Amino acid sequence: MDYTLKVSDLKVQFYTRRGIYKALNGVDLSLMQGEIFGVAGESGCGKTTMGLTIIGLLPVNAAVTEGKVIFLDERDLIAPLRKGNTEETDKFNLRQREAVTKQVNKELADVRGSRISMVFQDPMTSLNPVLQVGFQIAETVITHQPRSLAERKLARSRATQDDTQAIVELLKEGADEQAISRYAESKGLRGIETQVLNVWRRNDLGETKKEKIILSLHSEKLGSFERIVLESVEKGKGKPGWMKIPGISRAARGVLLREGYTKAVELLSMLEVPNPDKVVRMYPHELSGGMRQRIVIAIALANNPDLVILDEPTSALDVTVQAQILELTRHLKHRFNTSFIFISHDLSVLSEVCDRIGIMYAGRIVEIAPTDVIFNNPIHPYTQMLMKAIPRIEGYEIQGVGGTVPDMRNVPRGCAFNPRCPDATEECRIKKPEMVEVEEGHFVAC
Amino acid sequence: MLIATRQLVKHFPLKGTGAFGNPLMLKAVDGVNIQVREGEIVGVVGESGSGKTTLGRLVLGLLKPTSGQVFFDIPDDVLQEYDDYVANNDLKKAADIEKEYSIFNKRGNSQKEIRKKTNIVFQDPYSSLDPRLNVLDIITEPITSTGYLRSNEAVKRCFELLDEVGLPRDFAYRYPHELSGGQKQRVALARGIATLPKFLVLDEPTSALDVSVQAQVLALLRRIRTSHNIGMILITHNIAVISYMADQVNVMYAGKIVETGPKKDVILSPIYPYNVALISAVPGKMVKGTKIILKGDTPNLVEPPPGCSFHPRCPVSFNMCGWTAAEVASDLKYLIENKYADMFKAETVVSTNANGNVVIKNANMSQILSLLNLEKEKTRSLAAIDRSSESEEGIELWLWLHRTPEMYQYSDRLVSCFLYAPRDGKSSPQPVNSAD
Amino acid sequence: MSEAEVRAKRWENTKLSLSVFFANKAAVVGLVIVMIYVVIGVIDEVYPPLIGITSAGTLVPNFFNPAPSPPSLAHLFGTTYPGVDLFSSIIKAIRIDLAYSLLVVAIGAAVGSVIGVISATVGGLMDEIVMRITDIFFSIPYLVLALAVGFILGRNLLNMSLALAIVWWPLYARYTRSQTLSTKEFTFVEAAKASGVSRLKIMFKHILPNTLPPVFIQVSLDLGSIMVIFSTLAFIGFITNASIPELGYLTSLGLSYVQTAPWAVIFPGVAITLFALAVNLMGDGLRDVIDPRRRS
Amino acid sequence: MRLWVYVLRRLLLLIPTLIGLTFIVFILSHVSGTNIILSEYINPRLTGAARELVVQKLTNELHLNQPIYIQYFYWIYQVLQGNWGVTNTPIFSGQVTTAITLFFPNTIMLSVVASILIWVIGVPLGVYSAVNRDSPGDHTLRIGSFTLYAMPVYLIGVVLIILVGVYLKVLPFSGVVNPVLVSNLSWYVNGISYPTHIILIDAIIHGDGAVAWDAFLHLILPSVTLALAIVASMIRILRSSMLEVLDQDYIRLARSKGTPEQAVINLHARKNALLPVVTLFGATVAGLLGGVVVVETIFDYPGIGYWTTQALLVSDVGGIMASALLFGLILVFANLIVDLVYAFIDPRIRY
Repeated sequence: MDYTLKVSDLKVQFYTRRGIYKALNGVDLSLMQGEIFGVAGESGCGKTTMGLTIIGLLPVNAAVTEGKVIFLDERDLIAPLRKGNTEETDKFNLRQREAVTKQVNKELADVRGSRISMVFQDPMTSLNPVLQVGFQIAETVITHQPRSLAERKLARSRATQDDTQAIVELLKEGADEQAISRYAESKGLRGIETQVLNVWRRNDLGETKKEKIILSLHSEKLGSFERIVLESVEKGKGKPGWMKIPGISRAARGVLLREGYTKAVELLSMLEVPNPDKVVRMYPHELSGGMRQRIVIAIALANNPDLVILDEPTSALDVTVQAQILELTRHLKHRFNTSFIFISHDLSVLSEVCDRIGIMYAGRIVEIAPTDVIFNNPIHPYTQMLMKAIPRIEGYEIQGVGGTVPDMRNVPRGCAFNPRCPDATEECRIKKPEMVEVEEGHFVAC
Repeated sequence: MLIATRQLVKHFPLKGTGAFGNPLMLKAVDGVNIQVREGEIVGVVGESGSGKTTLGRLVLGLLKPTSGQVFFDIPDDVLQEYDDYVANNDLKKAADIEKEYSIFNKRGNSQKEIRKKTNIVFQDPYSSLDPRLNVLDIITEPITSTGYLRSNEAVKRCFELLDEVGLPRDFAYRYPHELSGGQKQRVALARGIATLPKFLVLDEPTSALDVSVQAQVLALLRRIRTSHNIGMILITHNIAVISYMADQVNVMYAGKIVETGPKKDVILSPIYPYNVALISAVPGKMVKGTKIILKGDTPNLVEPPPGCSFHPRCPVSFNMCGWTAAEVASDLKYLIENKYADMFKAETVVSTNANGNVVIKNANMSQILSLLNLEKEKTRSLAAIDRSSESEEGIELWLWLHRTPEMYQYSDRLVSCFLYAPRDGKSSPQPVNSAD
Repeated sequence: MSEAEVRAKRWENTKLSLSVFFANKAAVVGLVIVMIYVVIGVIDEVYPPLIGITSAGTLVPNFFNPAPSPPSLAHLFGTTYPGVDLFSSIIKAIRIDLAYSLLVVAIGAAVGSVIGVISATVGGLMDEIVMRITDIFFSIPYLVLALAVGFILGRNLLNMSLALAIVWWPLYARYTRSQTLSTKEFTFVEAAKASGVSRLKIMFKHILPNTLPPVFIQVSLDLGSIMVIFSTLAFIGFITNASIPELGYLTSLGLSYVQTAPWAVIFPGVAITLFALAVNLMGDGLRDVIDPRRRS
Repeated sequence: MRLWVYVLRRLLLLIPTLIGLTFIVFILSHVSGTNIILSEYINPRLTGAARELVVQKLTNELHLNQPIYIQYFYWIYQVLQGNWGVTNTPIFSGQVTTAITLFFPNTIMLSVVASILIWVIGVPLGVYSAVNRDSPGDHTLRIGSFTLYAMPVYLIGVVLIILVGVYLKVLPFSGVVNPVLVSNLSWYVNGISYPTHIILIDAIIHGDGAVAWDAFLHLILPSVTLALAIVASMIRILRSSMLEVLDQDYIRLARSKGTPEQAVINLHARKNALLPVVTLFGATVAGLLGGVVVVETIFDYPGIGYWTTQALLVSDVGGIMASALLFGLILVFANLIVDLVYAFIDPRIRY
């Protein structure tokens, strides 16, 4: 299996008036393709900071002092974030930080949303209240893949009745994705295959109805302006000059936006949102928390990214709704070959969906292991105590962890857990423990 | 009985809806009976919007109920008497008992007496401690205001309490913002037990805390319960916490209690369909069973679904659970237009009529019947169809009359589901308009 | 943590608040200017001869030479019509403006906060009525309402203050009400109720101590705006007595000579602007200290 | 709640406000006794028994001998009939309603031009200031807006007069037009232009380019003064609301999906940041109306505000009360419009 992401020795600190908080103190992490990696830890352990660093969304007063985040294509995502931090680590220069933030926003714009995306904790505040949800989904597709939208629509207008007939035949014969796209490619109908497959995979429709819908995906009438816009977008190579004239660019955007809404409806029906064609025209406040979180997930998945960071996606939701979202996450993992980083304070939630889990303490990952292993055979004392503290429905005795979370301004020397650890030795107070592989895939820093 | 509520109801008027006629009402708590014995921890579990927080405040008289009673420290035989009077509609005698035991009838000193014997611990330790008072003032407040001790003794008591909740004595002169979340919650707990109350409401006492701290606070709570024999109502959405702490468990849904009984029954072998799904959905169980994923969200409490309010999401609901013609019609419409689009003509129209029945135009009976047959199991609302008739209007589907479930006894527990209704014929389903 | 550590931590917090304020240079400048104004106001009261004022409280006209003359050693800021020395008049005017603005704010805040607190705690119909009344006051521009009130009461300094207080209290009533309502939302109020604390005691021990400080800060920050409005009213013609020094009135005296003697308008104008600016700058710094979100 | 229910509710809430407003105005005009009202109608040279007779007659006609709440209903009836009393000021004597038709158009012209300036200047500067926080541009804007905010309106006017009118001598700063230019025009009689009473528009209607240009020049300083007085608070509020919005989760989400920075600011942030500014529009109208009184006075601009101060100086009850009522009505309806617009642009209101 290949790596999607490699984080090495990541160190991040926050500048505040009360001092410098060392939020991350050397995080190491490798993420495999198509896996769900869980990150657990208590409040203030730096798990959210880690997620934000990977996607480059740290607030202005945070700085990456060391470390790399290597993405699929050997690209170091946080290179601009490290800029200018090597020397003046304890001085804070707002103007310089703002410049760095702007630089990061610019450099990562093509990665964010298309290859890496993020889902935030509170679905109530993470959608823009004055924009329709369909727009918010469509926007991300228009930003990154305007061409695919143009292709979709043009394919529908170019396809003939015979084409759709042929596709339906293929589907009925049980053809797989490749076969359909090969057919589409050969007929110059790129963009039709996803639409066809998305309809075909819906399970709330009867066979005949699906066929009917697929058969209707041909000879769509296009206005002449629409056609010109779509064809020029299809050719790619940036916007032609005439499309930059204010009024026209708006109209051209409108053409793409309409197709973006259709795509949004497709995405939502995939995420089992009832009445997706009505939902896309709604505003966030008209939807329930679970529904909004689905919208945010739809935004995250719109461009088939390689990595999705889920930051406490279910913490604000009720148990039954949480179960819906967890089910959905499992389902999506099978459907796409996407990697997920699932951040949560709740180990029980992670145990439901994750392939591997990393336990964070004081800005470091102290133990990584496959889910079953970490629950059955935790090695790090912190992990062991954490496991004992979780109340279970079966009603076992639980035990708290003594002591308090360390002050992140002066993290204890050596192993950060040593003041709370019952087995701490003199060595623990001096030497920082390295990550060791104790068994296949089970790493621990103790 | 330490605490007993009878038909407790709280409706909140919705802001901005009273301009024309009656304002819309948010039915937060709708006819709740719960009981707490001395030294017993009674859990109330439910999702957001189930009314559990409102219930906690009603029980202490912090909110005035729309109707219903809360009795404090009422002898079991008197309570039995009261129930009999109410059952026999002997309201005058019932009112006498209410006067004596209801906390809403207490004023002045007798109210203070109750305040001394009861208290509450809130979820958010950040907002439940006055930032302008130090820990000493916070903890001694209930002691002095209820006249439990004189103020010079109160200071001594405060130090004892700090010892008891495991905080150093010099914390007495700290301010809330100088404490961590767990320490604040300990202070809140010390305030809660300052007057050695007989009854304590715990409103999500650990939801704002990390697991490691939560475990400490829960252990402390259990210790306090055993050492002082305090009866508690523990309100939380966290089923694992309830399971760890409670003796009796009440499950709330949409302002009503839907299942109540001993923990081992209600949590470990739930029977109410919502509760079954809820327990199955709890993450991180040792033994992973099949999860029941409910569709949709918790109902809106302004217009809760008729009949059993869980019926629209219920995986096993049947004919009399509360299906309305509109619900049946919309499900049928969806099926006809999508899944069974090939069976029906495009002109098929589904609507409801004045009789409260569903009318289908441009379809024939055999199609409808076969659809009903095929979908009966999957689409629960179709179970509400009793019979069909044909007229010029089209095909008319007659629905069963729906009823609201009561609490039915089922071994040690009470459950509000028709599946567990006694088979005495009284509650068997009645079709609509069956008289004619 | 030991007692000493706690004390050290508290001192650190105080230091932090101070450093937040002093890090904002504009706020410090504002504070200094406000202090200077206050000192001027006080000195003029205590020891007039110090700055060469002989008859406190009135303008000293010079009808032999009524036309404004430019700044000179004898008249630091020049003179305005009718031959009045601007420097000493402005010094006197600052005292008057400050005193009457304080009066407006004090009356407005006292009436407004009492009504606001009562309206928020009693609630129901009473609250609704108070809100409607403040709505009505908000729907008349303060200047017009002040004109009308002043017209009824008669045009002089005291009535002008009353007029402004009348149009100003609804603002504080609204603000206090919303502060009180948000304090009531905190569960410590409910906890006190559950602990058997009486309603009156909850009010005085829990609600007011958390409600009033921000109200008072807001009130003191309004001093600048009030002074501006005060002088505006005077400028329009609210002062009929020709011998009262007031900054707006001084400006209006120089208005007819604006083409030949701009200093007659500029100096009094700058005196007001500087004060209002200083108060606003100071307020901005204070808000940084109070609002934890702006602290980091 | 559907939109029309909201509108209806909002309209119903208008009723108590209107009653309260008229009542306050009425009380103000009647509380100081009957003489002050009668004096408007009686020739001051009339004395003795003849005067008594007239007083008697007027007292009956105006119902001044009735209890005060009865008088209110008579008064409100008169107001609804369009009879707002009489005014006696140096610039106009006669029916209040006539005065309003003469002066109000000028005030509208001034306010409209000033509002346009406020929005055109204020919105981009506020957004710029927030987006480029702590840049030199932001610092300059903040200092500028702070200073403007602290300046009394009249001082802004006076400074502009000194700078532009007196030293540079490029713009006129008194009245609406140079009297020499209009001395012999058929549509300009006794300082009143016809048909709209706004000389700029009238000149355009009559195709008189020179007069129109002159009227335009006369409009610049007053409207700029008025705009500057309000634009400062506009910039400050927009800046802080923009900063707050830029801190929101949904902005982070927009960035996390790779939305270009320009779209983040112009689409996601600005739309939300403008919501509090729309509410501010009501306050802007209030500020405009207050500012109008001062600005018109300084620039001798014959509008409602100028008339109001004139009325104050000669203790003319009709003028003061009429302008209080008029300004009140404008503000009430401006706030109504704000609420409706708000409901329209913020989907959350229409729940």
